[in-house]
Amino acid sequence: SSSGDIDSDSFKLGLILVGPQNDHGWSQAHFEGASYAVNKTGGELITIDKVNPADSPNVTVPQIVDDMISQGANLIVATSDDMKDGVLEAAAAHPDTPMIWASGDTAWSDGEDYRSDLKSLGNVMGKMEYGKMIAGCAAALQSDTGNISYLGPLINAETRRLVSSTYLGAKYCWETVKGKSVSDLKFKVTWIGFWFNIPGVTQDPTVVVNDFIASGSDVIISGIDTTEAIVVAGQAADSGKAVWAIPYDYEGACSEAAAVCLGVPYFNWGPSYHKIAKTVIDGNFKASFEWIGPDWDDMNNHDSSAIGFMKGDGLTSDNSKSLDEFIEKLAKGDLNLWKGPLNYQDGSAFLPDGKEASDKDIWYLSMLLEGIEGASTTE
Amino acid sequence: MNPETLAIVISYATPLVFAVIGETITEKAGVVNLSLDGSMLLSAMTGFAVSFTTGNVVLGLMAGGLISSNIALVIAFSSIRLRLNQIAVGIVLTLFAAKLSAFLGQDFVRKPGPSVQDLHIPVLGDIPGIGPILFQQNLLVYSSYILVGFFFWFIFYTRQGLNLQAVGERPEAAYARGIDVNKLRYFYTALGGFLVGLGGAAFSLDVKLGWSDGHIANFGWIALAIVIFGGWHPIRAALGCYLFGLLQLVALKLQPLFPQLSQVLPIIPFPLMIMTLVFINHRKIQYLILRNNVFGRFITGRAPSALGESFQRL
Amino acid sequence: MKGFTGPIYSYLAAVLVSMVLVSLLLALFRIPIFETYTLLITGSLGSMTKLGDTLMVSVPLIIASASLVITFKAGLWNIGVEGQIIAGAVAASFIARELQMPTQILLPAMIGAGFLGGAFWGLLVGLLKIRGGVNEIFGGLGLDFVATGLVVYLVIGPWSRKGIASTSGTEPFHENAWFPTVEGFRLSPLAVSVSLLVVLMVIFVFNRTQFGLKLRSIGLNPNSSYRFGIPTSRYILTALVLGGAVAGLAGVTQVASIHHRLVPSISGGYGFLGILVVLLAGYRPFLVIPIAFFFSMIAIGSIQWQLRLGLHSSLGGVFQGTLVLSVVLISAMRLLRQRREKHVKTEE
Amino acid sequence: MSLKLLNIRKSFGTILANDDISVEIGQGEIHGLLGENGAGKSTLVNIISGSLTSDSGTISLDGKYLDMSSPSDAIEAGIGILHQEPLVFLPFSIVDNFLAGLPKSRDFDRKLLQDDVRKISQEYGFDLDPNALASNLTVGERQQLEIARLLWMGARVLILDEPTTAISETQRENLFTTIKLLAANGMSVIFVSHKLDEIQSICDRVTVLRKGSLIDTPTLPCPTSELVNLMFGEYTQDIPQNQSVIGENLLVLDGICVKDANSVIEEVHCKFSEGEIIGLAGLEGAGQRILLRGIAGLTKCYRGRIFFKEKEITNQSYKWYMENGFHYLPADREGEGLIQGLTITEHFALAGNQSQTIDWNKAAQLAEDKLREYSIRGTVTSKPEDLSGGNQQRLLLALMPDNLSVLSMEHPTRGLDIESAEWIWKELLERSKNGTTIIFSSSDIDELINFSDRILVCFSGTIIGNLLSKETTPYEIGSLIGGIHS
Ligand SMILES: Nc1ncnc2c1ncn2[C@@H]1O[C@H](COP(=O)(O)OP(=O)(O)OP(=O)(O)O)[C@@H](O)[C@H]1O
Ligand SMILES: Nc1ncnc2c1ncn2[C@@H]1O[C@H](COP(=O)(O)OP(=O)(O)OP(=O)(O)O)[C@@H](O)[C@H]1O
Ligand SMILES: [Mg+2]
Ligand SMILES: [Mg+2]
Repeated sequence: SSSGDIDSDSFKLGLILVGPQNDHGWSQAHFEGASYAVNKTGGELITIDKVNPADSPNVTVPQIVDDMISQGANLIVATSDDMKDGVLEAAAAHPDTPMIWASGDTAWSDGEDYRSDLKSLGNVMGKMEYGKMIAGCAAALQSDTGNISYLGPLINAETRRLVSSTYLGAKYCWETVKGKSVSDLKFKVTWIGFWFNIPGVTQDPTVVVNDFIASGSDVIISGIDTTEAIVVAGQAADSGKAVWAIPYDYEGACSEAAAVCLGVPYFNWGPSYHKIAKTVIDGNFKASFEWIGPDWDDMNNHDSSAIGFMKGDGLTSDNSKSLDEFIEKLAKGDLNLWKGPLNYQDGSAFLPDGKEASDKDIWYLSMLLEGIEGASTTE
Repeated sequence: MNPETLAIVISYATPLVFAVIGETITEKAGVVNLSLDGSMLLSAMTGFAVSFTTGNVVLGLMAGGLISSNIALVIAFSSIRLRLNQIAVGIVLTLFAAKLSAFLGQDFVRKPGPSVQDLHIPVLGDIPGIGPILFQQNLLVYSSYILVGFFFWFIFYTRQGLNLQAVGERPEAAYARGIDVNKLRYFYTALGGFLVGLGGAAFSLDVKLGWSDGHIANFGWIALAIVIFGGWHPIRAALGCYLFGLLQLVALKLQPLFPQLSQVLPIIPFPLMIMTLVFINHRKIQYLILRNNVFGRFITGRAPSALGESFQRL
Repeated sequence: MKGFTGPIYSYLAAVLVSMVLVSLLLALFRIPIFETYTLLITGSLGSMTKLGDTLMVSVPLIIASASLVITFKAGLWNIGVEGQIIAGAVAASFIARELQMPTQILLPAMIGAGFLGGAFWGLLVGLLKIRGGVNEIFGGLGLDFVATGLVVYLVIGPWSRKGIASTSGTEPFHENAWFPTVEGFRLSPLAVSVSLLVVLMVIFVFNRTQFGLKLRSIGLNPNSSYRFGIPTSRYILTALVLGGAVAGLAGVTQVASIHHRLVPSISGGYGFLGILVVLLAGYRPFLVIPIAFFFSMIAIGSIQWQLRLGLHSSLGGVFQGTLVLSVVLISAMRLLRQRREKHVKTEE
Repeated sequence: MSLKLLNIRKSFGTILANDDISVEIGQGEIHGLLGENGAGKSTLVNIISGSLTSDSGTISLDGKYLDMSSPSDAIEAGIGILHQEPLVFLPFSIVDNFLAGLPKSRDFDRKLLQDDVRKISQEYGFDLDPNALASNLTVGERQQLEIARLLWMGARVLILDEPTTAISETQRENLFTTIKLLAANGMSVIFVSHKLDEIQSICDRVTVLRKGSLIDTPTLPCPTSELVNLMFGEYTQDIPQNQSVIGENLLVLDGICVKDANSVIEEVHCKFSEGEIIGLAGLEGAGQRILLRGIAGLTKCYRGRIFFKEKEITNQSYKWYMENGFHYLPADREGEGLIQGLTITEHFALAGNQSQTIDWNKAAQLAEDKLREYSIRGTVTSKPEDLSGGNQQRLLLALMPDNLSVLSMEHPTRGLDIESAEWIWKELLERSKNGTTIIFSSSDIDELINFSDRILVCFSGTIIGNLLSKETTPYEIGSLIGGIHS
């Protein structure tokens, strides 16, 4: 089914989600992106959600892939870092079916995990680093206390680079825009242990965020798939605290507590999925590694930008203006925050003065950057 | 830890306090309601769904209580009338209610909805130290204090409370004194179930707002463990809940130092429960239980003698 | 409670009642009823692949249920079965990670280690019961969570992936530690054989051996059994250890034939689900296989409900729960009526 | 004030436990209720105290008919009962024991009640600290607690069901003083006992029941011999004696003491010979059961020594005892003898110590043969719960190994009809002839005299009589059972 044209009405996209499709986070963003793609191309979307051993012990990725293919799926998208082993197994078992592993790096010929044997498995990921920098900046702009907390999921290279990007954004805006001393900026990450809460296995994000607020943070940035951070911040604001939150992943996440939302960096998977679906339909799908930045002309353009930042009601108009200026600098390429001198958390050198980080430097970041409180690994 | 952090401990543990007090009452009457985890899930879902639909938090809490109270009645009926094993029925209901909550709650996942509003108590809340911890909370939390105090008073100092203990302690003696054993068991199982349900609803309306699958984070099982750790004594049980809340936070604080262990700390109620059981079954300790009066009762705790046994009149 | 006992028609009546209840629920949510049921069948048996998947789900469920039969027959409410599955999985994972060996040696070593790991966890429950006076219900429940804690600790700590701290799981094992599968399917004949062997063993123990007979008699009446000369405490301990060991095998099949790595939810809830299976089977080991298979059909078939009808994934569990609840309640009501009738007769 | 029972009748299935009982008990009277085990005493007092409802008959107090459906109705009417095992709540304080189940009409006030408890204690010479925990009280004090509570509740009729079984001599004296004081204060007391001296020493009149029927209600004191005759019936026939061949000295009990939670027997010195049959007489709870268990190795002695074939075996395991031909058969055939839920074949497989794997054909064959041999009405797939009492007892005998040294057996024929009883004894005598020493307890004096060579009489945890059955009389045994040395 991979070669030759496909009648677009009979096109089927199989989408495998790790969490619930209505999680107001990571999985919902994928679901809406895939829906967008199928709307454009025609055809049908088959979805299965909560594919993780805790929620669905009887369900594995290869099993779902088999089933979707037997239902006639022409393109399969697996959407979690956690699905790595299953996706590789399925791709090996179905070498002719186009598959995408979102957030992976197996099709990156320069990458560390390149799998040249899996010819039909591609990767897509948005350059969320930008979204996170903007989030960090918004946090620093709005924070009165200079005490910013990051609700981290699990620790790996992806989360390290996202936390670090956030910190870089925050540090820049704290120092340069607000003109304050970096020593007055406290930036702390606490990890829950997984992308979302699993009772008895992960830390409870609700407790973590409450603790952030109790220890004086006034901006909480979420890095997990679900919305606990903004929900708890909203609750705290209701009881009179000056607290804001920046959720993650899903454009609509601010709606959980609009008043405290400074904005949300989100994925807009639709255009990428649409592009890939079209190559499948046209019969010229080629597995590749796509790490796609925003459409700098309009980050929030649904038809073109892979990631975006939707400002929230909580951001003051002054800060909003400053944030726009920050975004403008990023867009123009005037500002590269991933540029030396940068040190690792333990003080060792990461980038010498003036050196810009390569994609590989960023993608495979091995330790959090200097200035961030919190564990980099468990070793 | 600053007062604000300790205040979180209190509010986080509050649903647990409701559930633990509820189950303590049920067990005092001689019935084990093992379905807590499922009951709390279903009532968390119901509580949120009703509040969401009606916009009224109180209605949601009541609905959560009622649904859980009905599950408890199934257990009472199966053990008293049908003479089924309470444990078996409890386990079946746990799994059933958990799945049912996920199914029925699918349209309410991650929706923002109403929540219990904070209410600082003017004078008490300003007491330095404990004021911000205990009295800058909301009505639900204050009700949990009252509940603990009330049931402490009720169980140990009232006529009805004494009858409740009598029923779980020695039903045939209770019967001989004119107490309608099975009627009380139905009543206290339902009442206990209601409080468990309030705990579930309190969770989704106050602690972790909204609804998602598996929302209550094992609180049902933890509550069962704390009932034992609490020695079937309302005040000690409540302290057990707060200790659990504290452990959650300690776990977070320890993360930078012991990232591996910090993840494991939340299971501590279970080894504590086992140790409590070993402790109270130890012969020397039993001697203490029998010798000492109020203090011994508080420190050692003991299960109602007729816990889990059914009663049939002559 | 003996779980379900009694004639087949009341069994069928209960199944019917639960189907009616589930159908009502479906109707309430405007879900096509007939299609739902046919999808359940085609989704679990409709192709060799699906049949294979269904069989693979039934493996741990059958093993866990067989383990529960052992302890339930001895009168022990072994809720610790979940923890024993996990302990078996941990032990097998240890072997898989630490030993570099050809698969012919590694797999038996993993099976042996899982057996011992589960046995150890069962031993703890048993010692707590006979030495510490801790009822197996609470001892087992507590140790379930302790076992999960242990896995979380291992997965995020000593056995974590390099540079990663995630509770998602360990690195996949080397392929030598995977149970071999039938070419093109996920079906592992070895896993299926282990589950069948375990059931056969349990049937053999309870049908043919003194040991099984003694366990049964202890379960039915410990006082008389003691008078017959059976050392009851030792047998209770043995039952829990053996039950744990068998449950440990379910852990082995979970890591070696399903996940190929250790994950925190490695038990898959099969221990608790096994309790439902055993209740439905009325503790009869041979009934465990068809009932566990039917439960697996629901588990696998219900994936199709999600894929084809967009139904929520929990519906399968709702179905299972309704089924067990109606069977247990209906058979108890039948017994109650019988007792009543007898009572009335003797009064006359 | 008087309590009047008219034509009380109660049956359990086919057993007529109370057959048309009519008695009147006056104010200030201490009325005894006497009868052997199973005569219907408890049934009668349970009816009076509202725990059981009679099939027919009426109860009236002061000419007012009482309609009672529960114990609380009885208490309200002024009738209180003290059970043999006082129904107190052990973890409760004394005050709380008073307050549990308190009717709405009474004030719930711990302070006032403390004074009340002290007042009652003083009045009746009790030693009750209102705040002490009931679990710290002796059984005698628990009885005082219950009596005090019943008085406080307003009981005018007090029933005591075998109150002296588990208390010490001094406690008994105290209790009797109390009872007399109560009667002097105008209370009617019903005192249930088997113990003749007790009845004689405190009762004004006594109702004697035998097999559910009221035999007579003599006024006391009257000759003890007459009471014995009323209780057990007159023995006029000459009973054929057991003719066992007594062999070598087999088992020696050297001052053994055995106890469990409920009963105790102390300082037993005895020698048993091969093939000898020894009967244990005594009231329920006097120590026979625990002695039989001690002899069979089921319960360990805490003092004294046991010799078997001149070797000391005191500390051997129960398994060792079983392997050396000791066997114990309990009175509770379903609870401790057989296993409900296992078929007869399975029982034989369990009892026959065969190899680890079971040959069911062989087991079924064995069961089949034994069923025929012991004329058990049932099939190899029957379960104990399907068998009548007689057939259960036959099954227990059939399950015993062939060559036993010592058989220790409770109530061999309790609940059996005459034919079954005779059959059982035929079997037991056969075994004794083959050298088995049989030690059995019985509450049937006929049976004791008829089948034993020697009779040991237990009373309150000691052996107070060692009689040759050829030389003794039912009267002598009956007196000893009641604790009276003639
Ligand atoms: N609940 C019951 N069900 C069936 N039979 C009973 C029940 N209670 C008593 N019986 C029978 O009724 C008869 C009288 O029993 P009851 O307990 O009144 O005797 P008792 O005189 O108190 O004997 P004991 O001296 O042993 O206490 C006995 O044959 C007994 O087995
Ligand atoms: N609980 C029971 N369940 C089933 N069948 C029973 C039960 N009790 C009695 N039976 C049946 O009724 C028959 C008569 O029982 P019952 O105890 O009345 O005998 P019985 O005439 O008293 O004989 P025995 O003198 O041997 O005790 C038994 O043989 C048995 O088949
Ligand atoms: Mg009696
Ligand atoms: Mg009979």
